[in-house]
Amino acid sequence: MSFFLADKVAPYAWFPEGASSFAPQVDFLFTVILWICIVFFVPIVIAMGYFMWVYRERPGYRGSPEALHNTAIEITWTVVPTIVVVWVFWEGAMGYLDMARIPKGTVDVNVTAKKWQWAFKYENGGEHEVIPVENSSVTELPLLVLPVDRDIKIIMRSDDVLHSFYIPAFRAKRDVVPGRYNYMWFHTTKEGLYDLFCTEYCGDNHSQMNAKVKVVSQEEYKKALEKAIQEPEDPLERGKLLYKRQGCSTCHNAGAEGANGPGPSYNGSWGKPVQLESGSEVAFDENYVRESILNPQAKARKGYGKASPMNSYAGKLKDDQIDALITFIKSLENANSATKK
Amino acid sequence: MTAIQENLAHVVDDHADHHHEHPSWLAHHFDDAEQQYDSGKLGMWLFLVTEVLFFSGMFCAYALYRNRNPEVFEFCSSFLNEKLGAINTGVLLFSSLTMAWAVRAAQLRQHQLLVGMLGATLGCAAIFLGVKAVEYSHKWELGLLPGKLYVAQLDGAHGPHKGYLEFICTVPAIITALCALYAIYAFATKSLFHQRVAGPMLVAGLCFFGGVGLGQYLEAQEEASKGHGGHAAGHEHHAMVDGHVDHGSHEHAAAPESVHAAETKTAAEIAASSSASMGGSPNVYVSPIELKTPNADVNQRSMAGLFFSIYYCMTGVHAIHIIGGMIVITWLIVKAAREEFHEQYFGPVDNVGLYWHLVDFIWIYLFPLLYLIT
Amino acid sequence: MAHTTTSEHNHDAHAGHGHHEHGFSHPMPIWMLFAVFFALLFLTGLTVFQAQFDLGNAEIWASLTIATIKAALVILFFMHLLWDKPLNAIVILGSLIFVALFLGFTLMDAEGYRENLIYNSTIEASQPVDPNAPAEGAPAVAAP
Amino acid sequence: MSVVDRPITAPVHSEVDSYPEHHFLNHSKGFLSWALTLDHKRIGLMYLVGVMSSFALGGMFALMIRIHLWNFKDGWLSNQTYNQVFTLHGAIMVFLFIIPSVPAALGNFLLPVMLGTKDVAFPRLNLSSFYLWVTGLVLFLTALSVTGLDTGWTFYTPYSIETQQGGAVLAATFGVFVLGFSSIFTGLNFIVTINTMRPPGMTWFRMPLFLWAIYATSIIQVLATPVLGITVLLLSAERLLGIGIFDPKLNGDPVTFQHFFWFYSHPAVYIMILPAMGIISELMSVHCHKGIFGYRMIAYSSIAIALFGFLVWGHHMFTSGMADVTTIVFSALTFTVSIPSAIKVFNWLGTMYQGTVSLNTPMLYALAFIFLFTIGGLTGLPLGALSTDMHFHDTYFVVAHFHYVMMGGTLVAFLGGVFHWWPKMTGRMFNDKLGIISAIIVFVGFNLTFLPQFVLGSRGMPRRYATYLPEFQPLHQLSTIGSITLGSGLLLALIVLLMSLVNGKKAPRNPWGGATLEWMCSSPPPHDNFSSAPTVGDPYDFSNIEYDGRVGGYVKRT
Repeated sequence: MSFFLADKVAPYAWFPEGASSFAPQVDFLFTVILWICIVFFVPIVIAMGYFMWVYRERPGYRGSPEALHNTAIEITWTVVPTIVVVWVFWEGAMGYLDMARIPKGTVDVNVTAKKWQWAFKYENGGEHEVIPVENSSVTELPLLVLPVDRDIKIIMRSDDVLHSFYIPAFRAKRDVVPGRYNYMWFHTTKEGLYDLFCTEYCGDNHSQMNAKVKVVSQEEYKKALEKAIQEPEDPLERGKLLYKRQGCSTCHNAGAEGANGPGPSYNGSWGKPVQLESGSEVAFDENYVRESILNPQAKARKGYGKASPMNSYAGKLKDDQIDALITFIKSLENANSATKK
Repeated sequence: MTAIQENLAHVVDDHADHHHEHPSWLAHHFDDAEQQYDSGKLGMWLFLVTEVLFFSGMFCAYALYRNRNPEVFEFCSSFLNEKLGAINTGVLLFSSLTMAWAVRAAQLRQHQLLVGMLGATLGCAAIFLGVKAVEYSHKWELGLLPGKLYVAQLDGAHGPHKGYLEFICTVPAIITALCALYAIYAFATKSLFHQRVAGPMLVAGLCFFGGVGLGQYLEAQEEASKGHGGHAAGHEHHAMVDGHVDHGSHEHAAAPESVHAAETKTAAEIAASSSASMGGSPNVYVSPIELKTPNADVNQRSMAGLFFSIYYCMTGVHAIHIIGGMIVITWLIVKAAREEFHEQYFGPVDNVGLYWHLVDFIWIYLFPLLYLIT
Repeated sequence: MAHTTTSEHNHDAHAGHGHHEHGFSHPMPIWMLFAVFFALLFLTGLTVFQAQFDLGNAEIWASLTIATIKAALVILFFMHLLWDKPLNAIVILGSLIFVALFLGFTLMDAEGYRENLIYNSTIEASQPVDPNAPAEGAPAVAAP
Repeated sequence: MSVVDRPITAPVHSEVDSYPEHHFLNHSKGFLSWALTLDHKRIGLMYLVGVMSSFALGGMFALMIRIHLWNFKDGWLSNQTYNQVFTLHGAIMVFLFIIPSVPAALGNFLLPVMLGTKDVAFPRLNLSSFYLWVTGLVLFLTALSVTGLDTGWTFYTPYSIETQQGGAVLAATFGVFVLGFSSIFTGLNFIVTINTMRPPGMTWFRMPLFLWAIYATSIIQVLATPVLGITVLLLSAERLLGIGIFDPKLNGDPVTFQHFFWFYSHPAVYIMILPAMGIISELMSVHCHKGIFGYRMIAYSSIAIALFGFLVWGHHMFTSGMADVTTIVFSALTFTVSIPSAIKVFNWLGTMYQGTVSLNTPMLYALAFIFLFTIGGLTGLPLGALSTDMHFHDTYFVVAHFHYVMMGGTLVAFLGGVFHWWPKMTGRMFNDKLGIISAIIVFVGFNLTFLPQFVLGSRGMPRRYATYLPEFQPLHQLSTIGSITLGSGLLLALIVLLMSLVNGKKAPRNPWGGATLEWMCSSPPPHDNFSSAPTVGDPYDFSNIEYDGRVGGYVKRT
């Protein structure tokens, strides 16, 4: 009966549009469970209402105290739910095994989570781009591009605390745990733009740790991969891109962009003396920026010594990339520092 | 513990409409002595259940990390002095014997013997803590500290710290001095009650320092026999004290180590390899290298530190239980000195006994698990 | 479980208990206390002796077995569980089941994902610590 | 069953035969006579005031959350404040309110009276566990006022190790440690009392089902809470010394913390719900004036839930990357616990069958409980099934689910219980009509608040989000409206109770027609509960209990 109904009800009434091979399985099981719930819940409520009414206390009515025990009915309402939940467990476990067993020949994506930013790295070493979003608490989000009709494997690690990688449209979720790799996979079935959330509480901007997932045709995916490894020739543009791609924008404010995060703003800093935690002063110049990227704690700026720690970018950035970032920060020499609250 | 206190509630409530006479040692809401005794005892067993589950968390952490990095546990265990551990085991077992005997004495109204047995238990507990104080201070001097505080040999410039033992001993010294004053008072006033209480307390205070002396003697003996013999533990100490290890040139540090290591067992080899792989200029951040196997590098904060975290947690919580036990035993001595116990009312002694045996029980597992890993 | 304590219960009912002169108390004979104590000492010696041999994986099981025998002696005699009410024995033994559940599931899981672990092995090598530094917070790192 | 002459409304009576001149409330006077009391009834009342105040505090935080979420962005709280508010809402509700609510407040008051004894086995331990609770409260308020706790009530590592709110984490973890011991001592006390202090005639199967539920709860408290103790102790050590057991930076394993935490905190869910089920069993039978259906099944299922409850903690960690085998085993075990719960619901319905249902305030709360708890229980199915849980985990679906169980279940049952035993505790009758209205508002407001959250969750709205996608806004606004309705219903309930103290009629010995022992002693009970030893009979035999208009309550026909 349930099978029949599952096909008949509007398939995604409760759900966002499904775009992975898991979606039909999960939606089917949920629909069946929903009907099981209805089959149990409605009679319970009807019985309750009926008893409330016909056995209500009223003049001239006297209840009968006999019905205190009925072995047959008690066994029935023990055994029937047992059978039902065994089936539900079995379906759920089979579906889970499908999610847990990663097939061969996947398209791999490396995901690194940190407060409060997703970073995606494609197989060719290219990195994700950032797209603007409207009508949201953030102005832009990282974009993960995936090919349609392929098995995708997500290799996840965290730089700091627990996060969780969740794409509702794919019905797929896995925590990102520091100190270990976690893996997940899914098979994309439909082109489109989907939401990606962090679902494990990770601190202040947890609710803004989102991303977009764009599932595209295989040709477009190839193009996107090529684009992902390109960086603009112009050092300023390149620096600007790196500023977003490397996650600097999560903590540092630059121009009108980026978060008013835990790190100091870049605006109007260049060339001016910097008060250090140690009490001394240094000039904000090429050397200082380079050192602060490679060894952030060496010359911590006053007031930021104990703020959210920044990790070193040594080994993550090439020399010319650092130069590009320096160019970018230099360009903000006269930017209005008042944009930082 | 608190269950016991309830047991002897001398509740004198103003609503005394009881059907039969309640003796002073029987709480008003109990019908008879046996009901009171059974309640107290069941309460105590349930409390022991909570203790068992409380410790199980730490045993779980132990099992998990030992299973994951057995070589770390082997390496670190060699820093623990198994002679001290064994002696402490013996001391605790003896205190269990005297405690069990104390229960018998309480049941048989042997008041003087009861005070003596409780005093002996208290003294054993003090010896145990004295030895423990030596063990702890010795490790702190070597920088064998828990978790991220672990500094043993990571930094050659870091010389040995001294004075931890004196620091630990301050509080026991004050307590012992107070006990001595109390004892003088007791003997001056010739009060039998005060003498019975002060005597065991003073003895226990002195026992602590006996334990310290014993610990130091054995620790020194251990160093003498192993300090230059190439044993891992001895060697570590040696290196630390002499300050030969220079973090700037790790090869220099590694060389003498491997000489020693060659003569000893696996643990030392691991130590050597650990030092050898410690490298890199300290001023440049090197991004973490991901190792699939943890074997390479044992003597460092994230490896050995974890063992010592578990070591300090387990033995520390155990020591807190010993101290708690000493407090309730002192309370029992006061009651015993007043000759309150008899065959109808010995629940407090019995229940403190159960608690004390549980503390012993835990140590029976801690000793081989921490000290005797090979 | 159906043990009831009642007020009509008087001490004569305990006559069959063997120690009627002490009511519900049960003094242990001294020889038994000493026998248990020496058995415990012997087992301690045995476990120290055993630890001198490298038994590999068997070592942990050997020492745990000896420890368990010792623990059983303490519980049965020193804690006189042998003469105690069965309920108390159920209580304490029951707790061990829950300990086993706790350790069992947690360790089973930890084993299961072991291969995914990332070891931070070289962090200290590159970050010399100041041994005098107080223990607080993560190493302070600041943004430029 | 002879209620023929009884008016349907609450009993109206001018004279009360049994209102006692001396009772536990006026037994002794002065602040110290309360602060140092060893009387379980006074301790129970102090707990009642305490947990209700904590609930008010937690409820205020809940309203702050809901009001903040009216807009999808730029709510009136900053992200940081929002995180602190939901953390404190959770922590206060769980540790200070729900866990002690039924066992410590109602249980303390009722257990010895229902059992027929003078007091619990260890009265001083009882008082000390109350003061431990107070200490825990103070520590929580410290965490709240000094800085703000922002870890979530679960204190997950490594966030709780890294967060800047270190002082708050320490204060709160120590508070949890202390509260844990308060809970343990209460449970220990109850187990011993039930085991060794039952009076003659009170056999195991003559115990009221509320006591069975409390007994099962106490087993969990004694077995599970110590593990929470060591967990928060290790977490404090982690913060203070950096021991690294849970810190991935020191090669510790953060997932281990989750195992430790949930080994307690899942059974704790049953600490919260089992006593509530016990209350419902009492309420259903008394207000249907009919013996409970399937007494033994309900009693056994309480114990079964308590024991199975220990086997299922892993379902909080399905997405954490647990090993597949562990995951599947935990899923299977999770379903086992659903069966005893289902049995109870059916038995309560069976109790109504052919009964004489009095639709008064406590009964309406009980019926609301059955409705809400059934939804809460059934929505557990897609969370226990693995593949669907991958979608629902950590979304609003979970939030709605556990609020249906914890709030729709425990809180509603607690309120029903408070109304039911209020005449016994205070000696005053409340205004039943207003009480009924409060029950209806609470019921409507509750569903309005949490039904939309099921939809939000299944559409992918993650929990603990300070800002969200604009498409979720209508449902969030619906939920906010519901929460305000719910809040006003609860406020009305409080007013009804407080008003009764001012102008309530004096309560008869047995206003509802209960057959358990607490209705045999006066309202409020005397200092040592029973002036003479009570005769213990079947707690659900209503055949001799009739309404007597002269006393305004029920009397036992002899």
